Amino acid sequence: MSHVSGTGNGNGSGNGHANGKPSEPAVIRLEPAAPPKYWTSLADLAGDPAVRDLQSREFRTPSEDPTEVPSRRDFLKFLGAGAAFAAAGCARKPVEKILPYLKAPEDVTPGNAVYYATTCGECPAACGALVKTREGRPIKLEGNPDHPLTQGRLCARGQGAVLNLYDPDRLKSPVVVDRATRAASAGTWGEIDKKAIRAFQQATEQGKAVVLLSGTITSPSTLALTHDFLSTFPAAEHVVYDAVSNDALARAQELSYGERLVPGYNFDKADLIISLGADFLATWLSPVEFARGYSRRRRPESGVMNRLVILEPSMSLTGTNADQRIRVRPEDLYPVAMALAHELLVREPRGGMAGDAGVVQALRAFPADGVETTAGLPQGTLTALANELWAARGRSLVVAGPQAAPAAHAVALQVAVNILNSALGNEGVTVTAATASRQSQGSEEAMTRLVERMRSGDVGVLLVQGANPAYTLPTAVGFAEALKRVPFVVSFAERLDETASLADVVAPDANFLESWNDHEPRRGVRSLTQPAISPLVDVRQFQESLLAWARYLGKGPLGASTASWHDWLKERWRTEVYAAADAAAPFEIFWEGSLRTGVVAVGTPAPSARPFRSGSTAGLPEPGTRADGSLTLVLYTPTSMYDGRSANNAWLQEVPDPVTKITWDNVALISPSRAKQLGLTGPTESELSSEVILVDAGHAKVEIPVHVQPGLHPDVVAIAIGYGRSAAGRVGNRVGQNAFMLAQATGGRIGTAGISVKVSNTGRRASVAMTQGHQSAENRPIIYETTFAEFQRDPRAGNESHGTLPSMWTRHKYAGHKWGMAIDLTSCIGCSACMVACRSENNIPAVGKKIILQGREMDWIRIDRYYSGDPENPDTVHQAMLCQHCENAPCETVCPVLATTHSSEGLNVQTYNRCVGTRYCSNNCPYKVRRFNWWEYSRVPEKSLRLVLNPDVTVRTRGIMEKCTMCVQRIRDGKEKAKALGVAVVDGDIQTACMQTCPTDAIVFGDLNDPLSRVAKLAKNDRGYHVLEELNTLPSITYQTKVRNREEANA
Amino acid sequence: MFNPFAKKPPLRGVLALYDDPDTLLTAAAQVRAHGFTGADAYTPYAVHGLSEALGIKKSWIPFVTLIMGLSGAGLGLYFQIWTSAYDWPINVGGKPFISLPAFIPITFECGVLIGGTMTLAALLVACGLPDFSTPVLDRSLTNDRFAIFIPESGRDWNEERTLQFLKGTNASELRVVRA
Amino acid sequence: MNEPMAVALGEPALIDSRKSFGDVSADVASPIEKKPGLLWKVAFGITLLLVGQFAVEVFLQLRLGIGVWGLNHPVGWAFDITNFVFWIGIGHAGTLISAILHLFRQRWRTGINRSAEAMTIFAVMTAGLFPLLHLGRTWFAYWLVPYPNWRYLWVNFRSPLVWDVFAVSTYLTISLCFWYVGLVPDFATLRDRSIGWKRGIYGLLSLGWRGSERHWQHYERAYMMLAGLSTPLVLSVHSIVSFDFATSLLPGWHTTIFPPYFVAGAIFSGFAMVVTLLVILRKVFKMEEYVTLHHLENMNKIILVTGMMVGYAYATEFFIAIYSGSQFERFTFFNRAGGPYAWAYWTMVTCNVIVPQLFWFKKLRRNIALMFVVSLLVNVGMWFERFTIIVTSLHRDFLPSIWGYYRPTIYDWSVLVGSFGFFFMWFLLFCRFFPTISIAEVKSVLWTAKLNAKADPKRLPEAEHV
Amino acid sequence: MSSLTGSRLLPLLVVAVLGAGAWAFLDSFSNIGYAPTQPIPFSHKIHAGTNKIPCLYCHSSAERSRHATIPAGNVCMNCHTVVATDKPNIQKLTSLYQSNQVVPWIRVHRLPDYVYFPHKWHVAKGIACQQCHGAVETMDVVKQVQPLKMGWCIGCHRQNKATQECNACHM
Repeated sequence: MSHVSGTGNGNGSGNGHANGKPSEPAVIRLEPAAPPKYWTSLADLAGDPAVRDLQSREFRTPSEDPTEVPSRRDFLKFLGAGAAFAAAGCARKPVEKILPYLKAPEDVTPGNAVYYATTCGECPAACGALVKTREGRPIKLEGNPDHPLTQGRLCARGQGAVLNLYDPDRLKSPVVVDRATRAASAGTWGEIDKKAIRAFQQATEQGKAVVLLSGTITSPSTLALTHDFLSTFPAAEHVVYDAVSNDALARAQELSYGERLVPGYNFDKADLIISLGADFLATWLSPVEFARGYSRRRRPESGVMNRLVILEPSMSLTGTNADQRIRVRPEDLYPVAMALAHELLVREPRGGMAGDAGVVQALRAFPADGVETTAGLPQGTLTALANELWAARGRSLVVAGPQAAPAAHAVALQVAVNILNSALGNEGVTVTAATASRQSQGSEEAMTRLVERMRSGDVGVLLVQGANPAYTLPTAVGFAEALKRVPFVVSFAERLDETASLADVVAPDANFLESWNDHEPRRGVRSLTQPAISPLVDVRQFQESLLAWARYLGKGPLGASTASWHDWLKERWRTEVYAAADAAAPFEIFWEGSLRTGVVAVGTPAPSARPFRSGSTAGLPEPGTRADGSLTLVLYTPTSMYDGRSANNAWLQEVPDPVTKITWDNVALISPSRAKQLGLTGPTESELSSEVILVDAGHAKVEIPVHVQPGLHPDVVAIAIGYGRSAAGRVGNRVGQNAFMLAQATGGRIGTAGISVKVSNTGRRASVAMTQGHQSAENRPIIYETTFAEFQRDPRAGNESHGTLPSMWTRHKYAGHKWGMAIDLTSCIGCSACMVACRSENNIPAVGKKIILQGREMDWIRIDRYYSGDPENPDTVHQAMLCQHCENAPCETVCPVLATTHSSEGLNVQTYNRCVGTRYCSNNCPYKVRRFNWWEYSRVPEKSLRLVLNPDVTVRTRGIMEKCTMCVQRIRDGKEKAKALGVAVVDGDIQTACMQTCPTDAIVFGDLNDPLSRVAKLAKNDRGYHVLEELNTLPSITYQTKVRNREEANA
Repeated sequence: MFNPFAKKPPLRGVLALYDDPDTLLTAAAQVRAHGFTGADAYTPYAVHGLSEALGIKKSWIPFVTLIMGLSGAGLGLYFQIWTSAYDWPINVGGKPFISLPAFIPITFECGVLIGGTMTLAALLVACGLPDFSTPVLDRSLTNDRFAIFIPESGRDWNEERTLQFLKGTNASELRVVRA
Repeated sequence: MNEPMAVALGEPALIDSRKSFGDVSADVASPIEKKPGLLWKVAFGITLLLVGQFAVEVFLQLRLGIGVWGLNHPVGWAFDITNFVFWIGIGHAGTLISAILHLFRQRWRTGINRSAEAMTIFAVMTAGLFPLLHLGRTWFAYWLVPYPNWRYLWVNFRSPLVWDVFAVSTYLTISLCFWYVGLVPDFATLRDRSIGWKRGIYGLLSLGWRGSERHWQHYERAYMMLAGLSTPLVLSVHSIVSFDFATSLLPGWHTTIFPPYFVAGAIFSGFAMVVTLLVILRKVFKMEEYVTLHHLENMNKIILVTGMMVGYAYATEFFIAIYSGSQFERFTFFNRAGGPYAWAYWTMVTCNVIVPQLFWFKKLRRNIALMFVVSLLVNVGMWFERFTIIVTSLHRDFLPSIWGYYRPTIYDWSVLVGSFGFFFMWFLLFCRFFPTISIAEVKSVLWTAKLNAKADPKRLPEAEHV
Repeated sequence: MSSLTGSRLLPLLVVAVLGAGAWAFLDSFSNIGYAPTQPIPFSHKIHAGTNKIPCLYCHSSAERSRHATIPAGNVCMNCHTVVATDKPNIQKLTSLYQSNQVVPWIRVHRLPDYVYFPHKWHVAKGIACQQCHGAVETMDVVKQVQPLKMGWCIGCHRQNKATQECNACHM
């Protein structure tokens, strides 16, 4: 099973506890007191016979030594090692302190978790995170509750990021690549450094440029360091390039307001949100922050509820949550935005901007009725929207996806959005430059320019960090060809990825969990990254490499520095953040405090509205003509894969796409009507395979299986990027097709939408691992929904719950706690963060495509997605479905061996070691939330993957049933903590993994017996109901009816 | 302990063989009328009316079945209640610890199981089986012939007279058994 | 003497009265005493092959996991439990013939009860494999038995699977007792016909049975008692098997008519299997004079009746599904008849309801070839009945989000085929080494025949000869 | 009658042999009496018995964590930098410590991996270490004296009215 990951060492009848063999960390502890280099490494130790002996003993199989039963025994050794490891940590040079989080225990006690505050490094959104470590191993990432933007939440990718640390396909040492043969061989740091220095000197001598090509760097200190480093060279440049780019947005801001930036968006201040193809709940800029802001203003009980209108060609996760969804071709997004402005400023001039002649002139060509006709929208749609916007002026927000429109419209669309926000007075309120985002700085123009320079032989050394242009740039740009003209290329990739394999040397960067760093995702928010573990492999942090090279070169601002990167970072904080933070305490105290909290708020100027520059409307494109019904391609960013950076992460590959519910693949989405026309069916409930179609964009083509996706514009073919990697690793290689190839490169801009394509059936079929085949809830008592207006009239609207049903038996008493959960369908956006959090917390194996095709996915919590209404543009409901912990649990009654029983605290508990695997419980579970171990998933050849296991959760062996435990180990921890302090458990002290990470607070866990708890109140509230209530299983999970903010119940 | 191979007290008496069950039945009635006690018959199948003819008492096995069946059921029910509600009460699916309706099937099965196996045991005990020591009087007795055996009994046993009597019952063959 | 009663009821003589008691012994013992024929050897070889591949399947399955089967997330049971219920059902006809017909003094049972009982035991043995094999951790199957253990843990007596453990083991035990009690006098007959080591073995098996009337007296009563216990037992066993489904809450399973419906189905399929076996047996071992057309016709009548009972149950299920107003029930049944598994449903209806209607006609009831085909079809239909109940209810239950589809793998087929091999292997061994017809009991009806013949010599030509 | 006596004894013998076999089979799982030879013959008798070092001095996590833990090397060296430094085993220990190696102790008491056993709550309840580990202070070589089986746990839990929830130990 090549795709299996994240599992443990189950053995025999028992379930190998998730203890993790003491591989790398335990070994590091044995390092001589004065290691030769900054990071200790395995390679250095390989020659040590004592270590070899220890390793061989540690990994001995039980059969070799009858006196020793492996897992537990090794665990104890590891436990003993834990304390020593901490000591060894202090013995490292330079001596650093790694400080635990404020509320965590003072030091490492084997068996007790230690949390460190850090920043998620999965994407440039840089959400605040806590790393949970056990015995020195990071085992889980959680949101940092003190972080002002994300407030303790993480997305699915953030939850999955911890697995990347243990990825066995990471480079284990620096690598030297022979560019002629592309053969890679392991090198030493000395070798790499020597080569690099020589290349730097040569470039300087030849007058060629040294260029750093990076993804967005949110770290001010790193940026300062790179600036200092590059200033060593006479000709140097830092090019920032993001595969998922907001370049058009930044460019439009520059045009409209004078400064190139990505503003901060305050979704929590908007009553009306109009999104033109921006998937802000899933992938755009800072999805956790946005989802949180969006959901905070979406509480029907509070009396205010925002309204989300989306106009989009494809069906995004945000689109599935929209109160009103309007399908628009990508080419029509810009005219539609302009038409809205036309309604506000020209047809019926409203507000100050109506007097701006330049703007009005630009808008003239876009009357609403005309645009409605060309875009195929019902007459009056845009007028009504504009009126709504005007009514919500100053409380609304218009956003547009920078990649949703064709390249030719990308900037223009953003300018139109700027007009709208300025005209409505949103500028300075819901759109603020004062708290501008640093999360996306890439420039497509700079990137294409760089390729030109490379081609011309102008570039002497290219350093590539945090970007993979050989994979993400469309072939037409010719990056790989141009790269051949660069004499020396250094890649800092942590794996031999598509770009790294074209480089001369790879100096692998450390994982963020092994790194020091700082981040400023939004102006005024400074967070820290601190290592939670020393590097598992022989890697060197990118910044450390720059410092080392600068030292060798002996020139420039860094030439004389002897500081380590940590020193450098700390010094920056002393001079920059400490000064700005205006702290009373001495710096050391401030620094330690910052490490504990992980984040520091620095003052920002008060937000103010920037004046709109009317000149920016000059040269905006003219409106188009009505489309002829030909197919147009949209490349969208998928929720779990993003730009493909973590393609080798099995957890993320296994998360079903929240909209299509397809795992381990990207597919070509087409609308039902178009599918009918083309005679395609796509995968179905009983046939998990689909027709392979050829999508031909002229300059490139892909063959890809098709999926019929309700809600798509009939003219659109949508394909996810981020798949089809060739050098991601054993998990991620050849999963899906690389859709980046289909992107267009025109005029310095990468176009990902509105690409004209032809589609033909190849006649072949391919399997599609889809986890939900049936799309409709069939009007069953599963989903109840209403509208906000109805809800205000009657809070019970739509809720067909009946309360208590008669029973033959008297109910058991639950005297102490009675754990329960409430899930709000109005808040649940389907982002799937809970699924990955659950997987990480509970050692749930990723089983791979083949096994998912067998219908055997293992998630304890899944998101059921149901469509209703018009199949061409349906309403969507996301419903988190997990074990309902029924008081009258049907599963318990039928288990012959008492393996699943009810606890005195109302939990439906599963005793794995008692289970014989009849599967009767699963058959009798009306919610079908139980998961069976059909194969031995815990047998993982890659030992490093065992390190990610949570030692508090039994690793399940083959042949037994498992399911949601409501994180019984967390309940236990919470109760033990309270007991140790001699206090009662307080509501909110215990959070399940899913609740902990839910960006929208849709999941609330707590004690139903505590009348003051949130969950007890929600369970009794008017929107509360139980799924399949008529079965009288009395679930402990209460769902809240879905409230949509619109006129009719089923528009 | 019961030993099927242990030697039994010797078999002594007179054996009369018959070729058909009709003659046997008539003879049996005569044997009884003549006052022979302890006479037995050997037949290849259960000949109806023979016991009555010979005056053999009705079998007590049905009582064993009844009593054992009822105790089996009672024990089964008691065992279920004890384990589910007293020894280790566990909340299963919100059902009461004593879920009587759910206990009925096993109660019944226990009754049948104990009743049935004890019936077999009772049969073996009643017939003294297994018994490999009693000689086979004649191989044809499990095939196609029938016999009446009058055991030697008491002081007033007269072998000659018995043989004489049996000859009068149309026996096809007479044997004196000294086993 | 009430034996001639049967004559008064117009029942044809069950056996040719010209047969002597000795003939009966010799005829029945002949397959045992002769060397096996080629046909037997070939058949036995085939069953060994099937069992062999079954053993390989079991080995691989235990080594790799239940994942080798095609089961998936909504469909947790399919071929495994289908086979279980099918074989348990097959077993029921044997008990019914031996016990219930005995109680009702249906004397025509004597020719067929032995092989029917043997079929019961082998079918229950085959069925008993599946509760073990279907477990994810077969090696812990003993945990289903409430024995005192160092975990202090008992079992869940509320679970129908524990009921199954008790029901199936009781059923097997009592059937064995009943069968063995019936065999004891026949073993004595065989003992007295044989010499050497064979005599020793049959002697041991016969427990030293001498045919004493004092023993016969107890024997008859004990036999009656066992029959009396077996009758409710056989009804309870299939009721309990049906509780596996009926006490769950799955639409399509949660049905109060399941116990009688399952019992009727079991008898139906069991009789079909008896017909299948006897048609072969009487031909191969030349037992036509003992297993007469009259026997077969009677069984075909029962097949007709139970087939219609089953058909009635199908109709009732549909009616209730519609009438109940439960959307889940309604959907499940419409899904059965029109969903992705409609082919299985209509196979079931055709084989179980339509095909047996042929037996309305006496000519067809007495046509050996036809009844053989029908009995095979009925077995196919009854297998599909269980498949339909299990799989179509599971694959689309309450939440549409997890609806799925089940496809058997080669391992599933291997188990199905292997179970037939296993069953027939035992049955062939039985034919070879055990008296396939109850010698003692046939002699008792032979006497009846002789009495009849004496009373009314005219009837003799009417005796059946085939 | 010798044959009769024989016939009485034989079945009894069979039952006895079977029973003993079954007992031996079941008992073989319990590991009572397991006393492996340790790489360094550490004597609890000397440390905990003669010198009366409290258990929790070395097994300090037992109060704070689920694990009692084997003491780290530096705990040994707290004393053995000065105590008994002339003994060969202590010299072995010291040399191991100085070369940054740990003593590969062999585990004596083991619970299956699916059992959660928190030392801290048992210590907090005042349950003596000896109750489960035996009189370790009298042992030169540590030996398992209790079966450490579920029934044994449950017996004590029942006696002390402690929890009998499945998920108290299995999660």
